[in-house]
Amino acid sequence: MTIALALEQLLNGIQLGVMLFLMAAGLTLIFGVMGLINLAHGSLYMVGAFACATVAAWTGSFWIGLVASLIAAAAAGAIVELVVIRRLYDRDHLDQVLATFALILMFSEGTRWLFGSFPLYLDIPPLLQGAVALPGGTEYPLYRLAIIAAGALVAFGLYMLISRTRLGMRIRAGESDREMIGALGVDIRTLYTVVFALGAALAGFAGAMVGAIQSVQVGMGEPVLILAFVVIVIGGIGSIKGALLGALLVGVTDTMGRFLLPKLMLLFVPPAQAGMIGGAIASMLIYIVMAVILAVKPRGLFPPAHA
Amino acid sequence: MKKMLAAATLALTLSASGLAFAAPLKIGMITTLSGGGAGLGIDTRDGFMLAIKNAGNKDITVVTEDDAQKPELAVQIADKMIQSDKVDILTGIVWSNLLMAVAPSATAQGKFYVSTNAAPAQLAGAACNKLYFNAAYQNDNLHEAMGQYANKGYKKMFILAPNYPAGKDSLTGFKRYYKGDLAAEVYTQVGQTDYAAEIAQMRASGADGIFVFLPGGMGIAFMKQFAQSGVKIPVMGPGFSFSQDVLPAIGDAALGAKASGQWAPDFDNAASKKFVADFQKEYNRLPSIYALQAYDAAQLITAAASKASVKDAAAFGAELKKADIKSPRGNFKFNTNQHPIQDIYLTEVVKNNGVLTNKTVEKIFSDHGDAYAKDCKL
Amino acid sequence: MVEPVLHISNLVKNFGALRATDGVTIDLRPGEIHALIGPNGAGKSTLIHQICGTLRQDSGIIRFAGQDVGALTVAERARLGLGRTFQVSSIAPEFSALRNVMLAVQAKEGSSFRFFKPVMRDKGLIDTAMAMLERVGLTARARIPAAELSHGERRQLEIAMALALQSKVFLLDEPMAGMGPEGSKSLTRFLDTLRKEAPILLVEHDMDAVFALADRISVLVYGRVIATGTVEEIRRDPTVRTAYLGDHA
Amino acid sequence: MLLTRENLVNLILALGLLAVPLAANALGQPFYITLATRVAILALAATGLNLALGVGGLVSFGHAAFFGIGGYAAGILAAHNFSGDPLFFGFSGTNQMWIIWIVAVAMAGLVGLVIGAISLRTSGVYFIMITLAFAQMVYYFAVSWPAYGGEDGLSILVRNQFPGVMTMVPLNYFLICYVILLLGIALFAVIRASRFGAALQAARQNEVRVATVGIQPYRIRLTAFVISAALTGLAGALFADLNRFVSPSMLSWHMSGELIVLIILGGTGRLFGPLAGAALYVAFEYALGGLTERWQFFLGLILLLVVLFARGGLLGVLAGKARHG
Repeated sequence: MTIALALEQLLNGIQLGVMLFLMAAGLTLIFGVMGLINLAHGSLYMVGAFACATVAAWTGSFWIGLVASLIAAAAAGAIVELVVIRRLYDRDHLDQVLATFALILMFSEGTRWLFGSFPLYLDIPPLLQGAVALPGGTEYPLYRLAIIAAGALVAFGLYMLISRTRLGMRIRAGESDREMIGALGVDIRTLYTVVFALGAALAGFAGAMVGAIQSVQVGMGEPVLILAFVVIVIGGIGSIKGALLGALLVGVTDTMGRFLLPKLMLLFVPPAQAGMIGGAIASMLIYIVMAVILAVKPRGLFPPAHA
Repeated sequence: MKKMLAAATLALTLSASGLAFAAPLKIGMITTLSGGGAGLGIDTRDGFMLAIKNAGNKDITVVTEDDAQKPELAVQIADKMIQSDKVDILTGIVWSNLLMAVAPSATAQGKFYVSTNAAPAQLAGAACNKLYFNAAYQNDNLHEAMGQYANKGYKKMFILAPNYPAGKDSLTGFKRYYKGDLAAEVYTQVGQTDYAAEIAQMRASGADGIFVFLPGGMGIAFMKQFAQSGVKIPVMGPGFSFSQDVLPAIGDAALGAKASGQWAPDFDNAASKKFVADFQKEYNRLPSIYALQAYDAAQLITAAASKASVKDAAAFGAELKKADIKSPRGNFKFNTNQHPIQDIYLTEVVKNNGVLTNKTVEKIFSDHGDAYAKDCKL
Repeated sequence: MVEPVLHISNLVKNFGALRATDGVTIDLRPGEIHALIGPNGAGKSTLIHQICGTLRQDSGIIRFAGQDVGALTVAERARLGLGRTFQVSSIAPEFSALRNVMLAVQAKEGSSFRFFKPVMRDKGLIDTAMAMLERVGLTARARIPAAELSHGERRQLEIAMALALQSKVFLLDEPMAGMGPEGSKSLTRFLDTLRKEAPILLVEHDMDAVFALADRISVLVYGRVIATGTVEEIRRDPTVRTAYLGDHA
Repeated sequence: MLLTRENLVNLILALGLLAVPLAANALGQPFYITLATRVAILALAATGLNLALGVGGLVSFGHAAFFGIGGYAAGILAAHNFSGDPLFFGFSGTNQMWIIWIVAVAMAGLVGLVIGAISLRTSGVYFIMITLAFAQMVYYFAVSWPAYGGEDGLSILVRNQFPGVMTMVPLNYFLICYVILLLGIALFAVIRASRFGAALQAARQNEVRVATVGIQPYRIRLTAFVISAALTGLAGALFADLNRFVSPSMLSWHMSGELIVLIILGGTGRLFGPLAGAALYVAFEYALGGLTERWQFFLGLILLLVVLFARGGLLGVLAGKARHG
């Protein structure tokens, strides 16, 4: 194992983490402000990817597709909030889990209804094609670097939004005291719709970005959704900072586990079994990490102070 | 959970040939029509129904239901088809794990099972059954062919598959024929969508060839990511990694990939040309290998049905085993374990009039059977 | 001098930079009502939380019934006989008043791991619980879901539960809060009889009740006890007058 | 027992579940017996979960783990019995259902003890998510572990045996499952009415109150979680024998979600809620599946409408609000 390979794997871990952050940020924001668990967040990710693939196919431009994914996911989010979600804020988590589970079924089958069962084609824009040289002599896909950059921008943008703007002030107020914000004269229903649409747009953005290097297909959101939940639970539900650090932790742990555990197993068993056993443990690794963290810190690494 | 597709319950008019042996035959098709793997099941159903339609035997009816890729649902549907619909033959399952849930108990209840795709090792070997036929291949075949192909010019292979039985069988099959060195043997998580870590290992491994078995969305994700990585090592895999159902989604990233297959749409024989033309006319798309396998399965059944009654299991089984059909694959006969003996070819992904498809390059195996037939006591 | 039932010495609790409990030392002697008063934010609730175990002190000692309970859980302290009521009534809202008290009775008997006998046919359990309800005057309301009881009735219910636990000490956190003048008066009379059962550490804002009931008073300001003494001593204490009572008197 | 409206509904449900397969048998439609068996088994699994979720307020999103462990206990014991390979200490499995049930209950309970001991340190959303994480761990383990089929699952070639009963006859197997379901529901009822049940319900309503009367909520909940896991594990063993097959899909998070769905559909915390929910769910699946290929869409829609507008589930609609003594 060379330094260059280790560096490349670290970058891969960070890139996976950034992608998870885009998902987790919306989830944790929605939970922080509205106290809602949204299992259907993965469906919004799927909506973003399908919108991007479809529009990119019509127009020939990934970038127009990307904009479309933001609009489509935000619109889908806003509609779902208006029709369904807002009836769930004063329900317990059980009802929220069930209702959003039902939404997953509807989104998945509905998407198949509209788009058919075959995966869609979505390619990386020409601008971001290819690989660039890294120090140490190895190459790294430009697009993955772009994902890292986009994730960093979104993280910064969210920070600015929440700490510097009027909307952000209302979000913070909503997080710390749901009754108070109503008393401040803020239209809380509109605020919730906006926050939900914002979270949805982030998920849609992630879906479009990732769709270009993965498979745009029905059900694509579910594995990511579970990882995103692991992220926000590790980070402390409601904390954007926790989501960012949790995402990076999960991304790097998962990548490094897949990379290193089979090698570690080589010390004990023959190669074919080392791959299998190492792979098996690697696939459980982040859940083990999550269980350990919650066993020690039952409310995650950065529990929001108010809750 | 019954998806009884009324539209798919076909009762077809007798064709002019008038050769049909007049005995009613009811076929139960269980396949994946919803969920992530629905593309494969839809091709299976369409290929199968095309052959049924062509046969024009009005005594044959087909009931089709969706298993949603869930084993327990497949079992439930099989129970219903056997107990309530009183089918004679079951078919259509795409996935090995679903097949293992359904086929042994179906044959134990005296029903035929003709597999259109899944072909786990057990059913080809010790657990083979006189009522179980496989019209596709044995799971290891296409991997074995790539192992054989890789012997020509590849000294150090990097091989990769998902960490589940079919993945392990795949790499075992590859290694059964490949004589060179292995740079690494890597197992990834089932359903994994990001392969950056594995691609980085490939880059660093010093391998001169890569063999991947990643069906469905996994393969799409891998190929797109691999194309962006700047790694220039040739990629090869079994046919279904680059089959017609995934090629449009992978796009140009698949160009040049080598694969093994018992058939490709460009086969130059009359049966194949007719199959491709009929399929395109009926469904307006190119058939995939799943469609072909199901098409042949239906041909086998209709051919046997024209000679014997399914109520006479011994006679019907004997007719099935004769495999008296014109397969688009060319050579096709059954081994002692009722799995195919057939030729296996090398194909390459090319662009033909703007459509990605597989071009046949050369023959790898002639009359290739499988490694498990010797364990089968039929 | 009689050995105190509850003895707290040099208790310290910090929340970040804020020292909420600053070296508090108080005790509770058999048979007395010891009132703890102080302005809002003085740290009275924080102190109660540490005594009953929902908060863990940073340093200091809590001795109760002859042993150091500072490291025990809420449930363990409760089983030793530390009974409490809450600032905001704490009951199982879906259960009837009777079932709430039955819960306390079964807890006292240490029998919550019995899986088979139905509680509603457990005559011993029901009779004991009804006796407790009778003592607080809730007999007529026994079958009403606790959520439907009035504010004062929930206070009485909480006290019935503390009685059922045969508590050696009652920690009463603002029992008069939210009660009308009539309610306060009758509750005051009731608490006066309660002291026969066990000594009471009473946190209360209602000065009429405090002066009517307390044998001793401790004044807590900014996490410190600035004075402890009889009602008369506290009334006369100049520091107390400036720091606290002055605002009221 | 008083003939309240709820008891009447319960009685009708119990008799209805018995009547369907008897009628199906008489009419020569054995498939409906299989369907009814499935209802009984899912209802038992959900009854187990209902003890934790409905009575104790512990929203476990990982009960598929116990369901699957019970299933694998049946599959593995049967596989060893079939092949004759010793499992441990020369014990080569069994095809006797009652031994399998004991093992399934013990294994699910043991794993429930470990998962519960860690998970119950958390609460609320964290509890939901950590139970999900543990179930995913078990799921991935089962997928990757090659010895018992991994992703392909494990077939039970011949259904396991029960003394004096031909288990392969659909009606017989239904009756076995039906009796166990009724016993499971009875156990649920007894536990809920007991002192333990009182403490468990009180801990759901007001954890602090329970602690301040001197009961450790953690121990009560952990015990309930283990019993709940064991019951669900027993259902898993029955499910494996119904399908004569186990696979990791029994462990998937969709399965956990479905178990929760059954409970809410029927009525959370209600004695016969899981049975009502399972019957309704299987009927929906069957009827919708017969009508349209898009049945999952409409299933989702119905679930959504139930959550939004029919709070209290089927029993809430039929028998009115839940009553507490």
